[in-house]
Amino acid sequence: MNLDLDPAALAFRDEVRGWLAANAPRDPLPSVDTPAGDAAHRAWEQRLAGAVLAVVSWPGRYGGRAAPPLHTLLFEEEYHAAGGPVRIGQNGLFLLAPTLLAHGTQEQRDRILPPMARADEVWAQAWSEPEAGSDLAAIRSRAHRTDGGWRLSGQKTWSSRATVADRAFGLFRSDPAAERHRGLTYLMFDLRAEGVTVRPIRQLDGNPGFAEIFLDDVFVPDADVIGTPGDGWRVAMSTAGHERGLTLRAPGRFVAAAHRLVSRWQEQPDPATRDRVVDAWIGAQAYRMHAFAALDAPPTEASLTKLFWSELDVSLHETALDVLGPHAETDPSWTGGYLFALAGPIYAGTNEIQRGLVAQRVLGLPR
Amino acid sequence: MNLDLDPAALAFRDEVRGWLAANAPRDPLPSVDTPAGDAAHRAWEQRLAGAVLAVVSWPGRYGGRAAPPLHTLLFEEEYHAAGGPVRIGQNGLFLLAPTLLAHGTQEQRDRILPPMARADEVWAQAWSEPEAGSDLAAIRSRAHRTDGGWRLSGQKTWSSRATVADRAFGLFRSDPAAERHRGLTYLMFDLRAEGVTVRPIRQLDGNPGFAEIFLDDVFVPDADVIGTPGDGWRVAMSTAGHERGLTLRAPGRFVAAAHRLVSRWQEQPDPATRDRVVDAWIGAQAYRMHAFAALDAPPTEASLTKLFWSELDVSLHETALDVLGPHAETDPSWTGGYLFALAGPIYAGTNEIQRGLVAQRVLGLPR
Amino acid sequence: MRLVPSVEQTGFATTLHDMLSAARVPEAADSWAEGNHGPGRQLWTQLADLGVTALAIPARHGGLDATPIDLVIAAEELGHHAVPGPIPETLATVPTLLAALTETVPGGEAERWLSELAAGRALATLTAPPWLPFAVDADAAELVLLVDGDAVGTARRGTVHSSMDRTRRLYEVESAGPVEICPAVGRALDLGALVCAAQLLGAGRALLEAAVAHARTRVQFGRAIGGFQAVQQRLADVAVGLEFARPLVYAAAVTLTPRDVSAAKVACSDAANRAARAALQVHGAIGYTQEHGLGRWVTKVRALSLSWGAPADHRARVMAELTKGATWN
Amino acid sequence: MRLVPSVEQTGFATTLHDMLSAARVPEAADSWAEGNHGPGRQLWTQLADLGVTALAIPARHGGLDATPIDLVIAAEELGHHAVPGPIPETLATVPTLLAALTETVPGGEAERWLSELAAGRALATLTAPPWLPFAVDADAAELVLLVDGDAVGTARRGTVHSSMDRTRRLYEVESAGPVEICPAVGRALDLGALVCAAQLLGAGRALLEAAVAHARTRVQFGRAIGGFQAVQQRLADVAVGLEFARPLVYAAAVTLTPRDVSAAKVACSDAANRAARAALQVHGAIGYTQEHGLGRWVTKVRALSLSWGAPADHRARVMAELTKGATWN
Repeated sequence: MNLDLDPAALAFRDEVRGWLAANAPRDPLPSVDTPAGDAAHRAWEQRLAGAVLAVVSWPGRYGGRAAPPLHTLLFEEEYHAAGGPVRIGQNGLFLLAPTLLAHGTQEQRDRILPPMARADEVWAQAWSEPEAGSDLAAIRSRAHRTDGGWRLSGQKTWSSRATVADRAFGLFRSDPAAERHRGLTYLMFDLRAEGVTVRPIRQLDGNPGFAEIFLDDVFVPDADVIGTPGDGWRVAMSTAGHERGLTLRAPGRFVAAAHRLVSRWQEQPDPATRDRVVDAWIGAQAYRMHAFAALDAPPTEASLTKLFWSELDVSLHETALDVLGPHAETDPSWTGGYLFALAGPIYAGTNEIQRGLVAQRVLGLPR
Repeated sequence: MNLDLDPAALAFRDEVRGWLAANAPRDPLPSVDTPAGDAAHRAWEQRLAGAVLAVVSWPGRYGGRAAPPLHTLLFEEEYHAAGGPVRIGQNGLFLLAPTLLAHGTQEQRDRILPPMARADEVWAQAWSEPEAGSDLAAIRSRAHRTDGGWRLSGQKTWSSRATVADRAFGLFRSDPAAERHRGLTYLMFDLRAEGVTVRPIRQLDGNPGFAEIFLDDVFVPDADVIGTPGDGWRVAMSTAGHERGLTLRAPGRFVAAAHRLVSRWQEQPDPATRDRVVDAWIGAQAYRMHAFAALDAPPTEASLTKLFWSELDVSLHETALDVLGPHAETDPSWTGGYLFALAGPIYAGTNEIQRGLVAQRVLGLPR
Repeated sequence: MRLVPSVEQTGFATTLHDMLSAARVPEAADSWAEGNHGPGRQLWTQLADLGVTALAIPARHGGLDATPIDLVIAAEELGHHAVPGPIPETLATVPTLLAALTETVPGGEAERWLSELAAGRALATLTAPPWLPFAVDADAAELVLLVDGDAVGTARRGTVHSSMDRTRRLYEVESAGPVEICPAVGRALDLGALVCAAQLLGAGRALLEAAVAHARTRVQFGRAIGGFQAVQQRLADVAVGLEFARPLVYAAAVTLTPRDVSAAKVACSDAANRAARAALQVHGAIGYTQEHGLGRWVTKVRALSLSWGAPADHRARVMAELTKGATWN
Repeated sequence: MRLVPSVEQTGFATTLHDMLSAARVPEAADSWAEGNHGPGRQLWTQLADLGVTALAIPARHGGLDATPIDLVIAAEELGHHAVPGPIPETLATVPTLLAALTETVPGGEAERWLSELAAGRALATLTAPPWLPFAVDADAAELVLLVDGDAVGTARRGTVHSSMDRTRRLYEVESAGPVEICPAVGRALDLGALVCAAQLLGAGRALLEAAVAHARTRVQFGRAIGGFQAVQQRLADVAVGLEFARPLVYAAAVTLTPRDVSAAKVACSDAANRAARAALQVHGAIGYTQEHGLGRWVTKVRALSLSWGAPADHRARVMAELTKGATWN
């Protein structure tokens, strides 16, 4: 397709493509959730940051180049096409940073964003709790007021990257008398602080992925509250939109996967699987065109987007396994992708909840 | 497959196959919901009855041959394989008759079943009402007590065959003070009685199919109440099971359709549609084997069966349309079958309701 | 590159929607189905008054020289209202063929037909196997063409077939005169398939709107059925399908490549058929009646998805394009 | 023809279920995954004590000469408990091959191996491309065969691959001795595929049971999630899929035709994978952890559905059988 890009966009894309061709690792890095992988991924992020490519959309003072959203999409396409490594800083970059840019103080932005961009500080998210899966408002972890700050107690779970990260962010109940969405405060805390215990959770295939975080009277200074105490729900919702929507699941990721699938199909073209391979490509292309269209349109309900990419990811990988047939079982790139895809319809609000939100918010059906 | 049939079953199957080969109409009869079709279908039923094949499972005194359930399955397989006409009497044969055999008086059986078997009397069902679609308990049509019988008033709808039928059966609210499932009475009435108006409803493709029945103070004698007055819900539920289950959707029907689909595919074998054609055949075969297994097993929840055949019917016909491609649009046998299939997940209790019943009754999930 | 309509284009869609909402389309469609094209032709005159029939026609032949984006915006609205008639044929394919023929054979019949079409005085239809084995509504069209490879000529009606969509009568045709070689056949058919995709998108949207409206008012088991999770989950999936089919239509209107046109046709067929099944299921038996009118969309969606290249044809073409070694942008 | 288990067969399934429920299968599977086969072999000894390993072995070699129906009943229960080890290989395919070889080569090694297998003292595995490109658990098996066309011989282990199912280690193998021509290869592989189908059916049932149990107790938004319609609708579909896959397994056990075995394998793969997705979705994140144990079935179901002939292979075979002009009964 003739993307009809303006000269600046074309120049940017060429720069990214060229830089990745010269710099992206040839071989996969070790798993990001291992010590070796942690170091390798941080080193990679520093190289990206050195080329001012870690966070192209951010203002220059935080490590970006204030590029327009189109450039972010182009960057992601090139990054995934080049098979770039998992972004170890993704929780911070795509979840916390937008919240800080919207609700943080200038002091917080200046203190937190630059080391985040260089992966000097890696962030974990601490949203879920054992009894509050998709029901985020059922949070029980507590923040008690104390001199100059807060003391956190409780348990968080399904925290991605927590085994290797430096810091984490999440919601805590600061007013135990308030119900559900009220009385929650958005706080950042140090994963190496006294009173914090991190326990890794192995995924169903035996690989590490998430972790539990136990908090026992952990001190957090007032400077690490985002927004107003008690107003955490509203603050968090802006981040939740980002999680469901584009930023964690860039179209380039699916386009790259669809192209790999088409190439694999072409090695032994079986007409019986052709249409499903085509559908995977069409789905990725639809998601991509939707993202391009969104640059010129009012924001779409994030639930629509989350439903689309998460179901696309599962069907794309199921198709890949069927294309590979008995050889799929021994191909960790596709089986790993398949298992990862299965988590998509679950996390960041299950797809059942997202469909309810679409029905009620987009279609206007009764609650 | 070696069906391993006993000699009696083999002899029966051969008899049916031979008789149908000699007697089944070569060309389709006119639509059953037209006067010409009405006459042709009644004549056909009389020939079937003459060969004692109309109702093989019924006792001899009503026109059957007391054949075991296996023979009914075999009859249906042969009937559909031979492309036998729609059974004009199906509402009576498959819905009312089981109810009469379970709950009717001997007088009712002797009076009603023999002419039903010969299609001298054709029956329509009168279950639904405009405000009571899948919510059968919301029935508003009334039965007022009067000397020696009842007077019926109200409106019934989605009544199949009502434009050509002689009589109808349905539930009426005999105790207006009772709530929902209580206070309903199961009654039979004459469609040509004073006060009855039948208005045909055209289906979405313009063909006739259903009718509305308006009842204005229609007299019904006590002899035409089935079971105890006020106990109609319980009486009807036995029939509802039959409607959802096997009797209206014999496996032979789907097996015959799947074979037609395989044959059509074979004319221009496109590998891209092969797997879906195979899945249609597997589905029909699964339904068939399930029915054979059911002969030796305790009864299955009828909702499971209804869900399976209705979704199978839709996907089988969608597959057929895709196999035919642009020529499907002008092939009324497949497009008609497709539109008919679309009604399957709706009538006799929508599939949403059936899934709820499976979840609650079979799986034991909370109501 | 813009993949969303401009303010002017959105305004045009609204104007069209308002006109069609007031124009008694269901009655016109019913007459059309019975072979009385009068009310339908009046509707087409109204469409011509708004410029719809002139969109794809060059200015020098009385047309508007509009972009394919304008065309898909109009087509989506025609699909939204289930307007009867040979829409991709009259709005896109035949004008494109004729315009190309005026270049190779100046001063011929093609010029006159372009003016007639632009003014809404004529309808056009065609066959172009394998995508279009039949000429739809050839009894209503003043101009019937037969496309065979890159040869184009006029045709006369032969055997007629009925469709499950009562408003569509499908004609076999035979050649009725000399043929011309036309270099624009590929583009003309792609534009037709794209217009058909946009019609499907609009019809899918109408089906979703009808289902939502019904679900908000229909009470069963003591509450509006739109409050039941089973209904909400299903309609949400329909909304997702339509939301992500639309950008493919706009992208194909920008590029007009075979790959992108086919992707749009596949996605719109799937999304619209999913909408049809869900709408019918949510309506229950009432939607199954001719009287209710939902069937106008249900039957049209299935007919259009099989026409202008069935989904299998377009999927095959997407794969052919993807694997022929071109870049993947 | 009986397509439902007899009272004795149901009793056998219950006995097996009770034994496996008490036998700490999850711990044995975890050890197996880490390469320690001890607890798993103890489990297999218990299975042998119940006669499971002797089912497909002729009485003259110490076996039970049981019917394929007995075999699928046992296999369903092994799948239900996600027992580790080369199940179709040891229970069905290798015994069938060996029994046929004892006819052509009496007094050979095959007889000894049959006794070992019947007694549960040996496990067996094999490769048989294209259905089985790898020999599963060849590190745990005393007997490793290589089937190539109708030639059968012993094999030695080569490169090992890991599976998404942690308990399965997949070995490339190479020939390790002379080969014999075996007339029973087709039947032996069909029996293996059928046993695999039955395992999938049992695993699907376990996944549905786990999802139902979780849905009844897990509270979200103030109520047990099993009361939500979205959960109920999905689990009902799973129940339908399993309900209608089972008769195909029994029918294939009666006929052992390629067509019926392939239909059973396709239906059980689909039903079990649908159960896996639904179970994972109902469990949410907890099901995604190794600790919870649901993943033992989720990963095994996907691995087994790709093994013993992937769904595409079996669908191709069903169509080949349907269109080769045989009768359709």
